[in-house]
Amino acid sequence: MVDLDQRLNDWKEFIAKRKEKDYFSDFGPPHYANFLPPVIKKNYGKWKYHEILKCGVLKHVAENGDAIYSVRAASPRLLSIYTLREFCDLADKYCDGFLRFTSRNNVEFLITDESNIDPLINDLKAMGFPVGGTHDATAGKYALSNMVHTQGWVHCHTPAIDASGIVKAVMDELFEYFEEMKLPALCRLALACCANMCGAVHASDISIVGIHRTPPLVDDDGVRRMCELPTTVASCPNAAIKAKPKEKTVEVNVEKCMFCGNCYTMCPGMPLFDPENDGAAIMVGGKLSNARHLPTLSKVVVPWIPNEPPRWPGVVDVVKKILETWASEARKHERLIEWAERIGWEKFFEKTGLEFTQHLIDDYRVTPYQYTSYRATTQFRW
Amino acid sequence: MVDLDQRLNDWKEFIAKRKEKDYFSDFGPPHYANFLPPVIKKNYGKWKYHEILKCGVLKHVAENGDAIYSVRAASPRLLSIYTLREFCDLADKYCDGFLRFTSRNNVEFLITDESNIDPLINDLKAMGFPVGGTHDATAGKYALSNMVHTQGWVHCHTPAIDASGIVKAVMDELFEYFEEMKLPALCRLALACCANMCGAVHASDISIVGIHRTPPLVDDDGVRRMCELPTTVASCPNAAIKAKPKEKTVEVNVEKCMFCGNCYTMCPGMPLFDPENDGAAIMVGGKLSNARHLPTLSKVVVPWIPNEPPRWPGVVDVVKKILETWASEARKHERLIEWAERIGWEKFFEKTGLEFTQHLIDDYRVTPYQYTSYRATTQFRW
Amino acid sequence: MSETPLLDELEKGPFPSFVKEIKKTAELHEKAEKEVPVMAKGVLKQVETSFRDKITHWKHGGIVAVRGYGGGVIGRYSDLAEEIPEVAHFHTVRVNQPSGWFYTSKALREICDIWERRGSGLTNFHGSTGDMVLLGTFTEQLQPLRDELAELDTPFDIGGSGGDFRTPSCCVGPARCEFACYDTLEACYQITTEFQNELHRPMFPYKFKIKFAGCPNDCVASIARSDFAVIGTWKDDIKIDSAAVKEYAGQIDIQAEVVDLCPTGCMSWDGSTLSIDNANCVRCMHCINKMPKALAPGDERGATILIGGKAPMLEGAILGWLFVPFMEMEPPYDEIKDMVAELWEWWDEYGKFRERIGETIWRLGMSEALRVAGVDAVPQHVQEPRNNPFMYFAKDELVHSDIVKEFEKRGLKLKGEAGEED
Amino acid sequence: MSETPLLDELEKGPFPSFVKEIKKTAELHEKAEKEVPVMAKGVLKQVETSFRDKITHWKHGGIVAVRGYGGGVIGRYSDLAEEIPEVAHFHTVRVNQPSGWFYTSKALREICDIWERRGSGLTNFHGSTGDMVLLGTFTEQLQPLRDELAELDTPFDIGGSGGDFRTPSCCVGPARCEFACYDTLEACYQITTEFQNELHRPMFPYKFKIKFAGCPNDCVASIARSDFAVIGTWKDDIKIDSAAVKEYAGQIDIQAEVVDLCPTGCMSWDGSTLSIDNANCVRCMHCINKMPKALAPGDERGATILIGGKAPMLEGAILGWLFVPFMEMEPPYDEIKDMVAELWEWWDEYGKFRERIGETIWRLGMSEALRVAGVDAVPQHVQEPRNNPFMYFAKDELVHSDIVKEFEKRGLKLKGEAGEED
Ligand code: SRM
Ligand code: SRM
Ligand code: SRM
Ligand code: SRM
Ligand code: SF4
Ligand code: SF4
Ligand code: SF4
Ligand code: SF4
Ligand code: SF4
Ligand code: SF4
Ligand code: SF4
Ligand code: SF4
Repeated sequence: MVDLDQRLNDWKEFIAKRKEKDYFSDFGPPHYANFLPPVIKKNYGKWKYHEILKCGVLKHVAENGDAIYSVRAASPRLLSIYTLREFCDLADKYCDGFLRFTSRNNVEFLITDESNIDPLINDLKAMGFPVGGTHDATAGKYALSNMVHTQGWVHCHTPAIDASGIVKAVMDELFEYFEEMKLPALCRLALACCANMCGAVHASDISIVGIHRTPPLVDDDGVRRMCELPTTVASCPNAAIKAKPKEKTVEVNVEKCMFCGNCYTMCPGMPLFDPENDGAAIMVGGKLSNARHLPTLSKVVVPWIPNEPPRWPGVVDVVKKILETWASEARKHERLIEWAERIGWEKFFEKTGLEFTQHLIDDYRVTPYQYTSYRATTQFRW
Repeated sequence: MVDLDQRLNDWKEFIAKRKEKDYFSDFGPPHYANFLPPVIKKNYGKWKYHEILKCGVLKHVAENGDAIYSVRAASPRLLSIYTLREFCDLADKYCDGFLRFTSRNNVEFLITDESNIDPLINDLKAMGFPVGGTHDATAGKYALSNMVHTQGWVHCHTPAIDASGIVKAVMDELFEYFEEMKLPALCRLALACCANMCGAVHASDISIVGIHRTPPLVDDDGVRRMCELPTTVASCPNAAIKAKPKEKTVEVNVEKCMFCGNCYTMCPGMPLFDPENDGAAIMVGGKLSNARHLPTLSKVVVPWIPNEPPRWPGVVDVVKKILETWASEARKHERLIEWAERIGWEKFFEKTGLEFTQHLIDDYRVTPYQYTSYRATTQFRW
Repeated sequence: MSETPLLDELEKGPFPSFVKEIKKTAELHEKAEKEVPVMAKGVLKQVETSFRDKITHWKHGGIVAVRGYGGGVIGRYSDLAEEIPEVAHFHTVRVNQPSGWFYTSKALREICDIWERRGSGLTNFHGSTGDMVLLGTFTEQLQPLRDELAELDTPFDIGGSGGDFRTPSCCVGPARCEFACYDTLEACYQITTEFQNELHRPMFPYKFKIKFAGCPNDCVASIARSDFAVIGTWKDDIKIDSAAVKEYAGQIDIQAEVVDLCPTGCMSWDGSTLSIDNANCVRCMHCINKMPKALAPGDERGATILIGGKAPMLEGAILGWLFVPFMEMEPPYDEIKDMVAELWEWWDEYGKFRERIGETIWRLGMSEALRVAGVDAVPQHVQEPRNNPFMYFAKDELVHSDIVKEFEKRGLKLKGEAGEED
Repeated sequence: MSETPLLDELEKGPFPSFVKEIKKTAELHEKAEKEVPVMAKGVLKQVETSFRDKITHWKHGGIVAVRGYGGGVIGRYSDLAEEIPEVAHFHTVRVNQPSGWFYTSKALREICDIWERRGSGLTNFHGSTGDMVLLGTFTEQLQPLRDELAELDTPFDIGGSGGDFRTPSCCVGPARCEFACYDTLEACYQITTEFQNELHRPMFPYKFKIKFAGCPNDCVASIARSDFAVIGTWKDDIKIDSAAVKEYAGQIDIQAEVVDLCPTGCMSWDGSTLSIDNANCVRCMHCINKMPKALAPGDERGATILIGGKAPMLEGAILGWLFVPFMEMEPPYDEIKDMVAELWEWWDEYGKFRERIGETIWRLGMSEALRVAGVDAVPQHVQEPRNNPFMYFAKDELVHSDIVKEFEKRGLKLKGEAGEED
């Protein structure tokens, strides 16, 4: 297929050229061929099929019979360099130094010698990094993978909830589903600490999103010092912000605000944090892959659960209830949205025991999807 | 069930009371019980089932075994009082004077004596009013009923096409489908002479809608005489109209106009008629009933066909091509939208031979449906 | 040569011809006792001209009305009035049809007689909204016409037009259909009569239409063509006559044509027994339609109400949105009357000029409309729940936190705090 | 008592703990040779405070950058800087990851060594966009940090932030997946390198993301999380290994689990042979996913491009819209590079401040974007055709009628007449 060595050479030449400039910049990421194990280089683009040896262990077989084993371990994503070094030690010990990370932030060790698998798994476990999260599509057995998530109170300035803390609490509670492939279909969890939704909340099977519930409380002084009035006013999708040019500040029509926080992103003088009223909404039924059902956006099924650090029992309970209701009721290969649409959203609420409230009826006119989410037929279930 | 005689009495009392006022008004329509044949009065709400005796002849049977026969004749909807009187003659001759009209403007003669059916049909035929347009749902055999349509050049001030003329031309061409039940499922045709769509164009299996293609040509004088500037400006959904308060007229940003004609409805000084550029768009796939597939809106599949009076061959051809392609390809009981979605719109265009152009991609941002009509998946057919 | 060579082409062909109707009228009207010129002649000339010019020759109507009524007449003038004086005026009168479009020959003849004297003799049976449409007369004929219609044995009244309650219509329902889940004719009659004032005197932001269909087949197109669609339905189980099912088994392939086409897959058929998991039936009517002798709607009947249906002008077409999953439909229909009145009050206050109620709801939110009408939010309202987290929360849903107190201190009223009725 | 009683709760439980990571860093960093305080200690205090207060204690960052770069660093300050000086500054550095997130222990160790000296020692492997995220350092460390990363044997460069081309990412693709329909890693690498200027110097109305997935399974979430999603696909027939199908027949119920779940119903299985009506296959991957040993994408491979995907802020989330049904994906990827450049030019000119390209397209119309990119409109572009007749027609589509001449006379330019390129 491709000549990776040639490409690596090209890259080296390119780097050498860039280095000639007086400021060595804009050279981009290192070429990936620097980091591929030999078996991959050899079989690049020539993989034939894969099998799941057990939860967390993939075997990919090439046309010529070569095989590579990937051992996938959970990760909190927030990693210490000291842990990374330990990963490196394991990679050296079992994988000739080769490892990768997945698009859901798990770490994968790339093994050629099958006998290294179990020792590696044991070492990882001992380190506190359990192995799992894969699926066997043929058998219709799926483990729960890592939650895609965001910064929360660890780094961001706009969160309505924490990220890592809730993820930890949820994954602890659902841990059995990470270690064993016992779900009927793919189920992706995600969390975002605010409506910016850095990550996949808007298209995940079950997700948690931080929301505010009180309007920004204008800090006139802050506005004067840090904000441009026109951009602040323009930042509001609901036209709730009015400039007071004389006072060099703004005023919010609090009845129009739906707490998106965009004004605060543009202007630090408009905080909208409220420890008691911030919290999490729960969304479900999003999907990314094109397999069977079309990709879809997530839908809100619980409007608000309060912030309950350190372990957010309210959020954890709801997520677990949804996951387990789906898992026990869905058919094999049937993702959450496929199940919900088959049984109908009326039954979804009935079966999960979640309460349907007016908040779940779209009234955000700015987004055109609102329209299509209203039911326009007499077809419904009692 | 209901005591119709009682209700008729109530109505009479109500009328008598109203008549006591010095201006006898606001008395509403006559109570329908005035006009029901005895067999209907007797079996009101007690019908048990129906059968189709032949195309155009329905037999409804009541719980007690009573039967009523309805003979349905085509109508151009635009009827002369002289024809109406002839209908009355036939009703007197065969139906004890009882007749009705349908929601699609056909006329139905209500017969109790089965032996009157054929003579009536013969008389109707002789008058030029053929019988047909019914369907036998059980057998999955459907005739084409009358086209719902509008005024056109016979009465309206905003049409881009005629109504009755095109309907006549289409129904002549498709006449065999009116007389015989040989379509696989319900197929409803509609025509509206402008985008106001008086009627059912926005939700019919196949429809014709008149469209303009040139912006209003402002008649400053007319505007000054007949229009209010603010309402005229506000009438444009695309904000294409600007007031020129000094000149007491308006000006149109012609690049923004998409020819809806709403400004002309509000202001006669803004005609947008162009004999050469007005014409018909063809829409398909709308549906009203809740049977099986959800009700849906019609979709544009041909952006424009010129006005070709007196018989609009271009329009007639396209409608016929669509109808017959569907009829020959669809499964039994499968309406146009069900068929199009099963085979995919890609194949719809392929099979009907219609050309797909950029006009068919929604770019009318004001309507929220635009969004959902874009394809948001890699799933499609080549 | 004919004066109408183009129109003549439309006399040909098997389908009934409107040109023949106009010509017939032009011919026969001549002989009648009448107070207007033979307008049909004018129509022929006018329409022939349009066929030649490919353009309408009718002008805006302005306001023409009869005493005490604001709507019901559509004004119309010819822009060829000088050449075709017969149709210098050509106003249309909308006459409120009886429920279900039932007539006797006697009533029809009486109307024809009046219209022969006082108008063109041309009609539409019926207009798209459902009215009997009397097509074309002169301004001075309007009042006598109305008065004569009112003086009939079974008097006929004017229908709606403009920003008012439009003439409601209904399907044939219990009069001749076994599927009717409520009395569409009586409901239509009573609600029309209840709101005569709103029907005859335009006072709304825009038009408002109600249509009554007896079952989800919606033979009166209510879901797309009325702001308030009342569609019959039921709550309990579909009634099955097993013997009749077996008879059908000889005629049709029950598995392929009925069971497999059920949208929820809630039916099963083992070759001799048909069963329905009614909890998953969405009452689409398909199976009942195909086997009317064997299946029937349940006994707990009423209607589903959908709101907002309309044509595309201006913000795009709307198919009515589910508003009340189930309403009992018994005379005197107080529930529906009250609800309509409440919605009108709200729409009148918040609706913009020429904004249909569906558009007002779209702008202000369905939750708002539900609140106004006193309807609880239920999953049945949505095809799927909202896909964005931009939700409103009213003050009484909030924790009374320090921040909320700060709002109070600053005198800022949070949503739902003041002015709004609970 | 512990200083972090709340966080301590999150050390418990089987899933790896971020608290343990921070504590471990706080402990081990102490002993390291380093130029910054032990920031992890500060993080513990800061986050514990947030857990207590239920509120973030980070402030807006303002602009912090390294020489020659405009993006790649997210500024961050603590509002508790006085109590917790260790995290007075806590800027994040986004480092452009290698395609497919492949590393050697050698490269990783070198990065760790630098970050131990010049920052908190905390990382995200990886950020949601795909970057290697170095979490928290002081302003004065940024330049040396960048320089040291650049000086590595395999030098690492900074990623994107702000209104720029964001760091692209890709699925593992041909490196370890049998489904890959094109070389996601090389495409990602080459396109990243091509647009270094746009990646490093914010100049767009808002962010722009590209993600590369090797097949419609979209393991990199490109359809929802990138403005320009490049998803592998094929044009010819699915390859079937009949012997392998038969083997699967022993394991799974091919009819129920594969054939019946095909979204178009284009497969059939008679118990021994599987056949696919490829004309009706929409390449959803379901059957291939379930039987990877037996089925495989065809040989005529390339990618489908979807445009506009994004999160809900502000106008609602968008799942990428189909833009190019099929594009060949061979180095040097000129077609894709040209298209992206053209779209940027257009978006730069017409896009509003903080308007994603999907929103610009929504506002100005897909046809416009297709025109800009030189893509023909095809039925594949729509889920269904438009449902309103409010279409634009440009001058060159019109008949040159008297009315059009009148426009010309009045000097009014019709759409498409002037100013626009062909
Ligand atoms: C490693 C990874 C790609 C990477 O470059 O990092 C990957 C790898 C594979 N994916 Fe994936 N997917 C990966 C993220 C995804 C994502 C993205 C995400 O979750 O954000 C998706 C889309 C999710 C969605 O649809 O919401 C994804 C949807 C799939 C699917 C579609 C399943 C479906 O029914 O919708 C398949 C096919 C299948 O196996 O059924 C698939 C199949 C696979 C296979 C079997 C492909 C192969 O033959 O090698 C790989 C092993 C899967 C496993 O976990 O057992 N992969 N896969 C990602 C692992 C993430 C993790 O740590 O868990
Ligand atoms: C007479 C009329 C009602 C009225 O009050 O005037 C009527 C009468 C009946 N309809 Fe209807 N429908 C009538 C307009 C409609 C409409 C409205 C329209 O076309 O604008 C619809 C909705 C159309 C749509 O969905 O787009 C309509 C959708 C149905 C259906 C649903 C069929 C489907 O597969 O979607 C049925 C059930 C069936 O027969 O399959 C039905 C069934 C029937 C039955 C069989 C009901 C019964 O048991 O009596 C009646 C005889 C049908 C026939 O024509 O053979 N009727 N029917 C209307 C006749 C119009 C005409 O002259 O052709
Ligand atoms: C006569 C009739 C058509 C017909 O040939 O049957 C008709 C004729 C007109 N309609 Fe209509 N509409 C008629 C039923 C409808 C329907 C169908 C229905 O009611 O079931 C609709 C679609 C449903 C709806 O209401 O949305 C309809 C949607 C419109 C609209 C667009 C409204 C919208 O919100 O989209 C307009 C525009 C307007 O009001 O300015 C309109 C406006 C008009 C006007 C008044 C023209 C205007 O621009 O002011 C037409 C007068 C024509 C004339 O010269 O007589 N007409 N109009 C129908 C009324 C007869 C009757 O009373 O029975
Ligand atoms: C670090 C990261 C989250 C993480 O924990 O991984 C992140 C963090 C922030 N994002 Fe994000 N976004 C990150 C990936 C995303 C993604 C996911 C993706 O790229 O796949 C999305 C959704 C996809 C998309 O782009 O639509 C995302 C959608 C947003 C948005 C909403 C954009 C929209 O159009 O809807 C904002 C708001 C903004 O730009 O002001 C935002 C803004 C932000 C800011 C800059 C906060 C702000 O208001 O200015 C956050 C800085 C946090 C911090 O303190 O570090 N971030 N952001 C991700 C970048 C790391 C990396 O480079 O790898
Ligand atoms: S989701 Fe919001 S709070 Fe969380 S990291 Fe992204 S921008 Fe920050
Ligand atoms: S939070 Fe959002 S809705 Fe509220 S004022 Fe700020 S920008 Fe507007
Ligand atoms: S569709 Fe338009 S032109 Fe035709 S009758 Fe209605 S308003 Fe008039
Ligand atoms: S025709 Fe419609 S779009 Fe054009 S100017 Fe008039 S109102 Fe505006
Ligand atoms: S809507 Fe239902 S009840 Fe009314 S006529 Fe049609 S089938 Fe009968
Ligand atoms: S009415 Fe429709 S949903 Fe209910 S059982 Fe019959 S076919 Fe199925
Ligand atoms: S997107 Fe396709 S090619 Fe890429 S890893 Fe996933 S399954 Fe493999
Ligand atoms: S790829 Fe999907 S659509 Fe194509 S045959 Fe397989 S299951 Fe069917």
